[in-house]
Amino acid sequence: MIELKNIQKIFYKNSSEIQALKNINLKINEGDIFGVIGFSGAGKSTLIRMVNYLEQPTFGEVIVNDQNLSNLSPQKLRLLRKQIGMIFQHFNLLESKTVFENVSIPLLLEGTDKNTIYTRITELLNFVGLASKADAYPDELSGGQKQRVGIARALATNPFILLCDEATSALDPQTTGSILQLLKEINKKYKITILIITHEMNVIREICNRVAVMEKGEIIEEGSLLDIFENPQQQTTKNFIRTIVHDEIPPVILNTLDFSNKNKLVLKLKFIGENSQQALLSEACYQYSVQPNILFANVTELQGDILGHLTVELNGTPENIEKTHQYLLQKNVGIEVVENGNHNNCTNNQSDS
Amino acid sequence: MIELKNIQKIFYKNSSEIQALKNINLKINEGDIFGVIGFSGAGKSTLIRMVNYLEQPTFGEVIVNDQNLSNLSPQKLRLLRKQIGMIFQHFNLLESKTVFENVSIPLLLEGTDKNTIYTRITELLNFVGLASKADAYPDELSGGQKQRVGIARALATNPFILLCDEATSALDPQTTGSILQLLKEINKKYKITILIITHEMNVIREICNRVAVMEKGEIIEEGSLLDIFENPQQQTTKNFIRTIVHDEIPPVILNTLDFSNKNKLVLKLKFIGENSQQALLSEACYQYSVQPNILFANVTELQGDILGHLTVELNGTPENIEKTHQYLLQKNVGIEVVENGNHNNCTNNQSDS
Amino acid sequence: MATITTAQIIKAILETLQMVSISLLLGALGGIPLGVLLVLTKAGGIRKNTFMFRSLNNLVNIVRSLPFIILLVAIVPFTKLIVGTSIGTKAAIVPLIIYIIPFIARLVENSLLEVNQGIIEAAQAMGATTIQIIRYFLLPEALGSIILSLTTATIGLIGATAMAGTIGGGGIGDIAISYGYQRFNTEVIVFTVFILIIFVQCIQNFGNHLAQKARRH
Amino acid sequence: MATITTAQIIKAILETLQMVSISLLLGALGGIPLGVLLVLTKAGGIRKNTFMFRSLNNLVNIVRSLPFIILLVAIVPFTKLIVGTSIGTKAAIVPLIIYIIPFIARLVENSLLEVNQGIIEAAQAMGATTIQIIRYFLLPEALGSIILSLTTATIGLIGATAMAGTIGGGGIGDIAISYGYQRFNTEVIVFTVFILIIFVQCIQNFGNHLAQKARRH
Amino acid sequence: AENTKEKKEITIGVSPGPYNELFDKAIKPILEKKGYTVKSIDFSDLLQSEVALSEGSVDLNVAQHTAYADNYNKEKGGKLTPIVPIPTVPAAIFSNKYKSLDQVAPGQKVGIPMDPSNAARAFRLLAKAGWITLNDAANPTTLTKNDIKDNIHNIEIMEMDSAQLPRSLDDLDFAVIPGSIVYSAKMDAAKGLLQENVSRELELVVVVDEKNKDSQWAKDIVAAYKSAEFKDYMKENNKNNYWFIPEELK
Ligand SMILES: Nc1ncnc2c1ncn2[C@@H]1O[C@H](COP(=O)(O)OP(=O)(O)OP(=O)(O)O)[C@@H](O)[C@H]1O
Ligand SMILES: Nc1ncnc2c1ncn2[C@@H]1O[C@H](COP(=O)(O)OP(=O)(O)OP(=O)(O)O)[C@@H](O)[C@H]1O
Ligand code: MET
Ligand SMILES: [Mg+2]
Ligand SMILES: [Mg+2]
Repeated sequence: MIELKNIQKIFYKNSSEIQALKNINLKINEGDIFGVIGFSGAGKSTLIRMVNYLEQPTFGEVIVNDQNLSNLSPQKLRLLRKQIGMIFQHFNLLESKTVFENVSIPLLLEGTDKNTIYTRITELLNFVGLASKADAYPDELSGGQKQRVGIARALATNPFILLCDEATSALDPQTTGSILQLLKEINKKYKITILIITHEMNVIREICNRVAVMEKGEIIEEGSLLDIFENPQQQTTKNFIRTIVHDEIPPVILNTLDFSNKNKLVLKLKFIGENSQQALLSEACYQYSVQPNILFANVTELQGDILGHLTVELNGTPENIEKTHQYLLQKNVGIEVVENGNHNNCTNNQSDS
Repeated sequence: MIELKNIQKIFYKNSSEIQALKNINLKINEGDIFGVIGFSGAGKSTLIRMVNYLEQPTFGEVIVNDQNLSNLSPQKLRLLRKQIGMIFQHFNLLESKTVFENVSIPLLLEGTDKNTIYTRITELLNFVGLASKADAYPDELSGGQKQRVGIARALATNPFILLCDEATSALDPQTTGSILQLLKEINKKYKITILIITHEMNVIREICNRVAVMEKGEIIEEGSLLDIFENPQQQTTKNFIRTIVHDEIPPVILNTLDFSNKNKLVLKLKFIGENSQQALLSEACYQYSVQPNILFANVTELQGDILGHLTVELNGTPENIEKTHQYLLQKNVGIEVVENGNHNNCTNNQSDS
Repeated sequence: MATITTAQIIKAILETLQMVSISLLLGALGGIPLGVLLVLTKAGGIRKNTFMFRSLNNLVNIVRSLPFIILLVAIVPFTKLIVGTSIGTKAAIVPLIIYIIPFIARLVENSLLEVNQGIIEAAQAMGATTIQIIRYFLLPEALGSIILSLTTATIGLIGATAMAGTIGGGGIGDIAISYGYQRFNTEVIVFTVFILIIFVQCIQNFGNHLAQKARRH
Repeated sequence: MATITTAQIIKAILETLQMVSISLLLGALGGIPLGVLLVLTKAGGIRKNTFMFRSLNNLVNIVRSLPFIILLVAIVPFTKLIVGTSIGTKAAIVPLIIYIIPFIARLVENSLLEVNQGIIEAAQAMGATTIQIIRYFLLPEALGSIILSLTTATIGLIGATAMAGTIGGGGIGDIAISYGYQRFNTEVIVFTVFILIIFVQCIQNFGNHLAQKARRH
Repeated sequence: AENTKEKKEITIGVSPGPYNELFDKAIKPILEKKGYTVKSIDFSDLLQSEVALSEGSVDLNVAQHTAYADNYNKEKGGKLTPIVPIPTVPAAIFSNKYKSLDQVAPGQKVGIPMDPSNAARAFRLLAKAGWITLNDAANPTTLTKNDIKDNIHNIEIMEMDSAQLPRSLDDLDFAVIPGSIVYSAKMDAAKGLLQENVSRELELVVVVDEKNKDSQWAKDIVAAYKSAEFKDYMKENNKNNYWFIPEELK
């Protein structure tokens, strides 16, 4: 459906160059809801703008629907773009038109008749919760309301590819939730392909089936939602996931622990999928007379899959503790022993780009 | 420090009225980091713009630093504004100026000398991770980079009130984290008062000491961070908190439970503060020979306080289960019995405004 | 007013109205598209075309270089072709149009350049044709500014009609010059200037009002 | 070129340069502040002042209503006060300035109205004084557009200098009219128009270039 | 404006100045008595009036001398024909500062009309005053600054709009002002320091297109200027010899 091959993008400025994208290779299949995360300035917007050729690659090829965009005549490109909806990071609404008119523009361009437009736009505005603002102008809207106008506009023509550049960044979680729900529905119903740029891992978690992580113009990691959440390889990816999957014990708890006591052991357990729902921990403790104290816990649902992180302090004799440890290991529970100082605090990787 | 008294704001449009704020009363103390959350269109931006009088109330009084803004001469208002930094939801950067120039404008207005400006701006740009973009123009920046310019600009003059309208909405969690860290530091160091509008509960959680929740132009709930997180009163507040404190069992788990079995009981436990660090659950279970199965768990840190939610299935005889239940109650653990169907799924309250 | 009659004044007012309205209308019909073309074909425009831009830009410059009276003479054959004569009110309209087109084009060019680039991108992302981009995006977004530009052009036209007397075009400005200035009649000057001020005042206020409406919706 | 000499041409070029440059400079010094004032005092402006706005607006309208030649005569006492004489190149500059100020004011007004309202808010939130808002926010943000407006005004001035001949102001435009047009000398017309085209071409291209730089930084 | 026998409507190209007023006051009534109606079109620029005449949009004008018509015919290939000379107001040198031509001094500013026919007359008047000499080869009807051989008093000659001359007289030392402007500006013609000689080719004439010169209406206009009625009118209205009356009309 969408394929980026060896994409490079360089912005030239006077004498200097800014390499916004480096050697990007990416394939997005039909019906995917593909999420891209990355630090601010990583090149996400630049990447998404390649797909409808608003930005042309300095090097490399963009293939959409088996068509190489660089070979396309302007007219063909236009026809293709008509089938690609885009939600812009900065909304790009027409200040001179009402909400209703803004949303109806894509339909006007196609020559859709008035009645059809009216029905369709009314439905869309109702959906994004802006029916009462149909006659308002953009400068009378709140930030989130503007963003919702942008969303409605992108959906107006039932595109079969939808590009969302931070489409919900200005929205509260509930509104975000309902928008994502909608996207999921139209993705299922019409098999449309969705590319989502976001920095909110919750958005990724709720809707994406595949994820790519960008850093400094490169895709540093890519995979299915579960892959990425369960086994993040790169530090950046781990940091992103940590924002919603809290597997690190906060210092305030860590500081109360006594690591020198041989009768205590702190374990970080990771349960995935089915073993998350067995009473594994209590079975083990019961069996070896060890008393577990749950220090920290997080269970995350990933579109039907369960990912659990549990930090427990085992209290008992050193032998029994060891036996419990072994038992859990056998049961395929991911285990990490927490020792004094091994606690990696979420490093603030600050991007300078 | 900041007091809003009986504020009403009505936008008149042709014949119709839009009541953006209704009867707002709010007091923010010196040194507070005050968070305001609410749905898109709730009136948050309108509220924050009252504080520096960019928007004048239709009715009511705004008092900042013991000065009633409606009585202030334009010159006094200007002097006051100089001490109030503002980060705008839409950044409002000068397109014709570089990043460096944009950030230095507030200092230029005060007639600060070139060298001081250079030192201060360099420090700020380093801080927000934009040192390498000092000479770039806004249209060469990514969304998050623009936002960081806005942040640096608001901080340039060391204001003693800082107004942040969705100051981190375009930033990835790491960058957000480091910005919030900075705000916290300057809040401590200079006792500056910060008013933060956001829809990200994580921001509230990480930095605010007090929180107000807005809905349809009204403040529907207000309190300290812990109050709000532990005992949300309004449904809207609960929904917001639920976005980071996952205390609801996802349907995928709920569906596997057998509520008709008398030997099983599903409890939703809430641990607050110190009892979260005691092995209460295992003690109870051990004592009454009940086997706990942890179904879902979430522990949230609130600036040093721990709030734990644990959903467990207790397996044992009905009597023992009941005893365990009682024991936990005695230990001041918050308990809710989960029964078939009592599971309230996060309702998508969609705002139509 | 010793030397002019009421009938003369009324006739002159009608002539001015005729010259201004027709040349504004046709000048806008020519100037707006020309301004649009300049913006489209410019470096950074959505239909960048250096050759076309240079040609149009030079054409505009050349016409704008000509003092009105020279322009008037230079296009006499063209004027005769169009209106059958080279004198009178009708004949004055032709050079007025030619004079105002490049002026409007420049003002419109300036107005259009202020349109937010993001909106053009949105248009392109929707697959809009160039015509659609102009019709649905560029022009509506620049409307307030274009209205003010046309107001400025209209008042410029009133100034230019004063020179229409040269070829017997008549009009209030011509009365001011030939009956007031050339015949040393201060009363006539004051009176005609008064009429002109009222004209200009109405046009400017009307333009301001429309522009305000377009900007504030 | 039977009837004109090289010396005459050179003198005329210098006269045109002198008239255009001085009246542009002083016209901009008058017109830009006037345009700024119009925007500030307008309804919705940051220093809304209906009385002031109406007065300035009317003043601009009145001056713009006057045909150049009438303006020239009307301000003779003022001209004499300023330059000591009412004839010659210097004396022509005074009415040229008066003529161009309101024109520049209107164009600048239009340019400033396009400045994003959010930026003015940012300025106010910083506690900027009105002067600072103008200096650090309004003018820099509108710079590209203002440059194009001044370019348009400059070319308008060249057209107006052709009328400076009336009071012995001289200049290329005057040569084109009195030695070319009125003495039936096509060669002179072509030659002087050619010089004017080069003038206009240079000014427009220079203006475009500066504006492009200001817009694209 | 067809040349038909029944043509009873005459269109005159009007230029500001006394000639058209004389026509309106004295000739038009005579023509109207003969059953003509007279329409007029205003021109502020004589040259465009000529074009209109050639084109047939107007039938006649009364604002030029033979020299100007000849020059126009030569340059533009027109066929303008004078049919009768008419009373003419001579140009003269005026000054608000000086009482005599002798007070001329180097560097003084002398204003002259910038339109070619009046300019040529001005140069000849300046030569008559003895302030300049002209090149022998110069065509006396198309003189320009460049035809000056010797600027004896080193005066600065400023060409300007003729209607400006009375208005600028305070700033000028001397000015050559055409009679029509003297008339319009209501100046006292008697205050002229030196009048031009109205030579044959400087006498104002009624001009029509050649094809109309024998038409009945053209003959009637000539007749009107030569009529006794007009002679009486001139006697009434030429008290201080403001008008120069050509031989034919005496
Ligand atoms: N027109 C341009 N000229 C120069 N540099 C640019 C331009 N556009 C983008 N860049 C640079 O390219 C890099 C990538 O920008 P991009 O907008 O793709 O980032 P992003 O990942 O979308 O960030 P954000 O999350 O903040 O929106 C940034 O460093 C940015 O400064
Ligand atoms: N200038 C205006 N004219 C008319 N209505 C307005 C105007 N400004 C804001 N409103 C309306 O007032 C309400 C509150 O807007 P406000 O911008 O305060 O919302 P918000 O809480 O900041 O929302 P968001 O989170 O989406 O930014 C909205 O319904 C909005 O449409
Ligand atoms: N520490 C408690 C227990 O094990 C659980 C608190 S929830 C983190 O019972
Ligand atoms: Mg981006
Ligand atoms: Mg807001």
